[in-house]
Amino acid sequence: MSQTLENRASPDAATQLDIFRRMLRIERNDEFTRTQIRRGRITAPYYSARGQEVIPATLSNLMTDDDVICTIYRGIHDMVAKGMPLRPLWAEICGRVDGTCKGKGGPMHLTHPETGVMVTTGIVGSSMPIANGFAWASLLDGSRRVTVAYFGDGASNIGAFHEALNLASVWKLPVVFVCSNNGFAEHTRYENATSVDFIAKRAIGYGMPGYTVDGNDPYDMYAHAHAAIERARAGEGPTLLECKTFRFMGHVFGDNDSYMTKEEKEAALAKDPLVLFRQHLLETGAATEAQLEEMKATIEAEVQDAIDFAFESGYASADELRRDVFAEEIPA
Amino acid sequence: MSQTLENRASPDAATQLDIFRRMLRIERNDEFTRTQIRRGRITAPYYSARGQEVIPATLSNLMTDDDVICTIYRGIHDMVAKGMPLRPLWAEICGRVDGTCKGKGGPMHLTHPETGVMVTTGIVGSSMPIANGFAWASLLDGSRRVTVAYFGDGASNIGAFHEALNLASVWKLPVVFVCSNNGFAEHTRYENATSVDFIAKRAIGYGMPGYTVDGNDPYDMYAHAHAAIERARAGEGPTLLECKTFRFMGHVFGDNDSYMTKEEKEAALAKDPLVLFRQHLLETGAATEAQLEEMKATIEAEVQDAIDFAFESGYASADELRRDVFAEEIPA
Amino acid sequence: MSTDTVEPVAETLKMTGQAAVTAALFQAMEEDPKVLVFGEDVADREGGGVMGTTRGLSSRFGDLRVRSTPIAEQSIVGAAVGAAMAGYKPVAEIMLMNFITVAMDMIVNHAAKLRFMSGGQSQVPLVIRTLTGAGWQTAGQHSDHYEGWFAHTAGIKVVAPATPADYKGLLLAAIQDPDPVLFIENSRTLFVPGEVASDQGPIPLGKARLAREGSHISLITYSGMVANCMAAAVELEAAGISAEVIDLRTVSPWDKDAVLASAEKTGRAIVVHEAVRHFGPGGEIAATIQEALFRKMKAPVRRLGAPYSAVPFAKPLEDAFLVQPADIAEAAKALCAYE
Amino acid sequence: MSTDTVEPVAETLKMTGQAAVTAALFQAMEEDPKVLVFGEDVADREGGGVMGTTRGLSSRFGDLRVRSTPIAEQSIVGAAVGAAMAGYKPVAEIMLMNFITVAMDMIVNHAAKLRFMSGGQSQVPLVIRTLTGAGWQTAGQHSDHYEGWFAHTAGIKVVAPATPADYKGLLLAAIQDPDPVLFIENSRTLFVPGEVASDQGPIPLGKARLAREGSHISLITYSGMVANCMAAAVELEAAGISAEVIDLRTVSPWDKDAVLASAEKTGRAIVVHEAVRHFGPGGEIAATIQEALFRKMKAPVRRLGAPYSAVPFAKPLEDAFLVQPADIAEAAKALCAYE
Ligand SMILES: Cc1ncc(C[n+]2csc(CCOP(=O)(O)OP(=O)(O)O)c2C)c(N)n1
Ligand SMILES: Cc1ncc(C[n+]2csc(CCOP(=O)(O)OP(=O)(O)O)c2C)c(N)n1
Ligand SMILES: [Mg+2]
Ligand SMILES: [Mg+2]
Repeated sequence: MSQTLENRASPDAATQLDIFRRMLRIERNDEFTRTQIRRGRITAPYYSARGQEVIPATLSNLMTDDDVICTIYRGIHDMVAKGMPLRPLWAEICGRVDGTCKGKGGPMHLTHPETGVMVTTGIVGSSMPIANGFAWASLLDGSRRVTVAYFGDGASNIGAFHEALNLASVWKLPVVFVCSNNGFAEHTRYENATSVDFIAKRAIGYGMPGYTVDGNDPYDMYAHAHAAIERARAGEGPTLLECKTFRFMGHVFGDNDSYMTKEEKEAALAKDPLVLFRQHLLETGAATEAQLEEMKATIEAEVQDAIDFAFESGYASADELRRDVFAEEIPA
Repeated sequence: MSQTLENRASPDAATQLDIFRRMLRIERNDEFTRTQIRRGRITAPYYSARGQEVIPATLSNLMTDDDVICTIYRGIHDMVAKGMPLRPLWAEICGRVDGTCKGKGGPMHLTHPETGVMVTTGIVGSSMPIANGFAWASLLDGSRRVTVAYFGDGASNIGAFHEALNLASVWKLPVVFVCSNNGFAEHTRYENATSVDFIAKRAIGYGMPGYTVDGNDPYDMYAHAHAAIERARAGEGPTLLECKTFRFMGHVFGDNDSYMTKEEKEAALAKDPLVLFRQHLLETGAATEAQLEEMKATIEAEVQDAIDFAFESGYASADELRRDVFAEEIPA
Repeated sequence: MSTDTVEPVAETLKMTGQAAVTAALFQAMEEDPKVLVFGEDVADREGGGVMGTTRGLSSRFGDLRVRSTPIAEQSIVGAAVGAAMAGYKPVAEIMLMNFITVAMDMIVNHAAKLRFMSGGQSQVPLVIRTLTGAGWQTAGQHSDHYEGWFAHTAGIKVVAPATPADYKGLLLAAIQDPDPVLFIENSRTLFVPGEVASDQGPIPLGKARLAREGSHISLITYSGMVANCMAAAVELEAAGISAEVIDLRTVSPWDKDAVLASAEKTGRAIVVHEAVRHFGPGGEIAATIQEALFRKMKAPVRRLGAPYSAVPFAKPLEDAFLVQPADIAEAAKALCAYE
Repeated sequence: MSTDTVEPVAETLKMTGQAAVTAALFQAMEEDPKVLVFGEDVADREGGGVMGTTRGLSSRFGDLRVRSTPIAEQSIVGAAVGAAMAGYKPVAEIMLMNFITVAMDMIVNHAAKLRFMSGGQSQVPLVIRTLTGAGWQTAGQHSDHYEGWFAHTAGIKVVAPATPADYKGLLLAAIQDPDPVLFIENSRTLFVPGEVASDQGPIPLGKARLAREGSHISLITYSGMVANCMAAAVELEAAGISAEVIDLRTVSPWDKDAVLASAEKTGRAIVVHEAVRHFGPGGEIAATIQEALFRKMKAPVRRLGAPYSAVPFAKPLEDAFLVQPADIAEAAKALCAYE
């Protein structure tokens, strides 16, 4: 908890709808992905972020294409929220030549500079030190570009977290450190690996603002994301956001959940942020049932189109192993 | 500052004298070392701890030979305080075969298990994760052995610090993290590298007690060292002590001090803890001038004897390069 | 060099490399109360490891000897170094080899050097178990074979088994060893079943295994590439070429006697590893062979390894990245036809 | 391979390698506003580096382009990776090579791989300057030559100059290079003065330097060992042996053409480096020579490097650890007398 935000910005109806649309795109995309895996059409490990949609949906609403994100293996929701087009995203997940990375990076290493998806790392903690570099570049450019570093609760125990937050604070870098605290790191429960009750408290040790946020509540997320991004844009330095959430699908596709109780899982599922926010939009009149159904149909068509595109795409040739190692091709 | 200690233990007269004797041994040994370097008899880099004597002198008074220290390149004061015999210490500094490490480790890597000097590292931050291993072993042994990890203010910004403090707290390890905050890391001033006003505040992020201590005041040091060591012995877990002090001789022998002001250096020298504590002992009647002079003479004789011993010792043969790499000698 | 240890003596059990690793850990912890096991998710509360390799250990040996850790590899290896110096035999798990990159200081500057720097006063008998290898489409940061770095680091042994029996026997030996050992499990072999003697004990480090006898060419390899060399040998046999396959088992120190004897016998040698060929561990072996057997070899010593690139994601690229049996067979045929 | 670049054309200046590095940094920052310099103590407020190598830069180019950092190597390289991807050309300093062990993830998993993993969308044109080498009695954790690790890592170039002119020219080229470069300064050469053309520009990476022409044997080397090979060559000359000395300058990618041409000409080769011999970079070079010049060499290719141990502290041990000119001369004589 550590700190309480004073001036809470609130999303207007249009913003709410935008956030919901991003959430729904994430959720539909995730569902379709898992279906493809179940059908044996995708073989790589998949780290679903089902349940964590609110976090990047809200942050991305507040970012432009120029703003940069550095994310992690569990990061496809961050990219979808940021606006990465689904065709090259799917092609990459399927390892195809039309993928963002020609199939060389795959789902753990997607990059798409046009939408500011600059780094996806499979190494716990490593999104943060690199984010600082982009943020330093903003200072050098004199731009107002903001960098968001996504990471998990488990990552808050690794050295890179500490070094990155300290440097960002000393250098007053325009970066937002977004910890998706889903209560588990692989199979390890938060409190069995983390020595502090709220990760946001660690911000005290770096002289920066730190907030524990309900990461499943678009209002709470919006208020804090808004404050953190505005602070960065204004050149006032970094913020640590600890966003409490839950991974509905466990660590990796096929996870057996043996390390958690049935009750806690059911309790979390019962508070599905997508369901709750949808209900809220309908109840407040921000959207109609028909509108949301149409939104869903549009998104599903878009995802299906991306899947079709991906599976029609071919594979890069083995020559690609000699390309992109360096700017200059490696001779055969 | 972060926390204030409730029950402050106070050193009795005998304890004060013991602490002073350790300080004086450190200071005399340091002075003699610098003289040998000036005469060209020692060529390796030397990291004097002149001015920081109170910290290990006090802690060592509260430790036994069984208790373990993991220290750093600026660590000879820690070893002298801990009771490492001076003959093998000097022989090692001079690279001789009668050194603790046969001349293979040198001043940055002294080891002397008999007095609990288990690790001396030249890598900033690395004393801490290793200290945890000794502390874990204490739990496994069921012993009450305490491990002290020494490090500097600069080291509190590196990843190893973070990982080690988190693990020690989660595992409730009997370890005391002793940060000698001398205001500088090489030539970098504390506040230009460290994002928090008091390093002790970082303890909040690890759910452990953290105290900012006047590391030049034997009373303040004693109270906090006592509390931290007792806590560890009682199996209650780790403590972070930030001990404020000053390096009189700069970073390394020959340092030109260009990065600090004359005033701040003179102000620090004027409060030489050795002079002040000596005065205090005389004023309170804990010791007489004659007693302290005799103590000094005895120590100087001991240091001189160690120097003579060291320079009479020979060098190990090149065959030693094949020994101690593994338990089994490497064939020629 | 011993001949293949899995002679069908007495009783044998069919088990995977993973089961063999689990069995070795049980046996070592049972026999020596100083043996500790720790790493991310290894305790039963966390499911006994993401792959289940350490399942059952914490229930049997208690939470103090078998511990799950935070994600903090530097702290994991650091704790192993300290505990080892304090008289224990920690077996630390670094989930995947690429994650070792955040713990290099502890391994290289500390574990590998403390005995030497202390003039023999300290010993650091730890084992680091780690898993790696391309083939699972885990791409650039989850599949690298960096054993060459550690082979080049004085003071740490590097073990890389290829069969279930070796997984068990070499791990038992690594745990008993008085010095630090890096124990590399390979993703393509760990789940392949094989015969293991029911009483399989330690297999000495530093001794190669004659995986297949042959007379025309020596294939010198280890870890996941043993299987590819064996497959190549079958293909070569059909072409009338008799290939000998030497499984090094231990990369460092490697069994120079066995390799030189085989190369001298056949007069032709190819060193095969999964690691990138460029400045890879094969250089040491090839350079040593040519030096020791100058003018005795019938053809130059060849090296096969991965191309100079990161591990790619797409399956066809991953396949092209890995040395395939056909690549080995082709190289062997060319050497046999040399001059 | 170019011949020695320091031809006494036009004007030359006498300067140390260190001064040459400083000059290169000034020139690069002047020419390209995207060049950044940072690391521990590098700004003038902190004295312009513990050795003074970056002195004057922050005063000239400002505190935003030239920054001192906390002691946090992972964060230093991480910031370099991000800034490089954002279009800058960061030159990060890791004070000593052993400290690179805490930044390996950022270098190996990120800097070296991001271009590839992104399918060419990202580029990471950073330079990491670091210093190492035995000789100053800084013992086991301050003197190691780990260039072999990085040569084995696809996606990063490794440069290791030996002369002041090369310190300048290769650093300029490294900064201009579109890919990550590790630039290794050596403690025994950095403070030795030599001639540098007043207008010394970039020297191409990957091209060796013919440091001395000879006809009987090729000594292939780089960094601090160039001087030892040159000294050995003088000793050999007295014994009637004409040694050619090839300074690789760039360890990876290395100048295979130059090395093979020299080895073919002389028929004898020794690869000499300061790094530990066991699984060291010399293996790649020796293995390549024997493969390419099979039956053309008059003697086996030898490799000289440090023994399999940590760097020792005591001066006599440190001397024994380092390959000395006499060791090289002895090995060369033995090869010339071979058979
Ligand atoms: C340095 C490193 N260590 C271990 C791993 C293996 N690993 C991958 S994800 C993960 C758990 C991370 O947990 P958290 O940070 O909470 O993120 P989440 O997966 O819950 O989103 C681990 C241990 C890794 N990728 N990198
Ligand atoms: C990982 C690492 N980075 C850099 C260095 C170089 N170095 C040696 S001492 C030092 C300063 C450390 O400062 P501090 O922790 O405050 O300790 P002090 O020297 O003041 O006692 C640095 C940067 C090192 N030894 N290890
Ligand atoms: Mg998590
Ligand atoms: Mg300091």
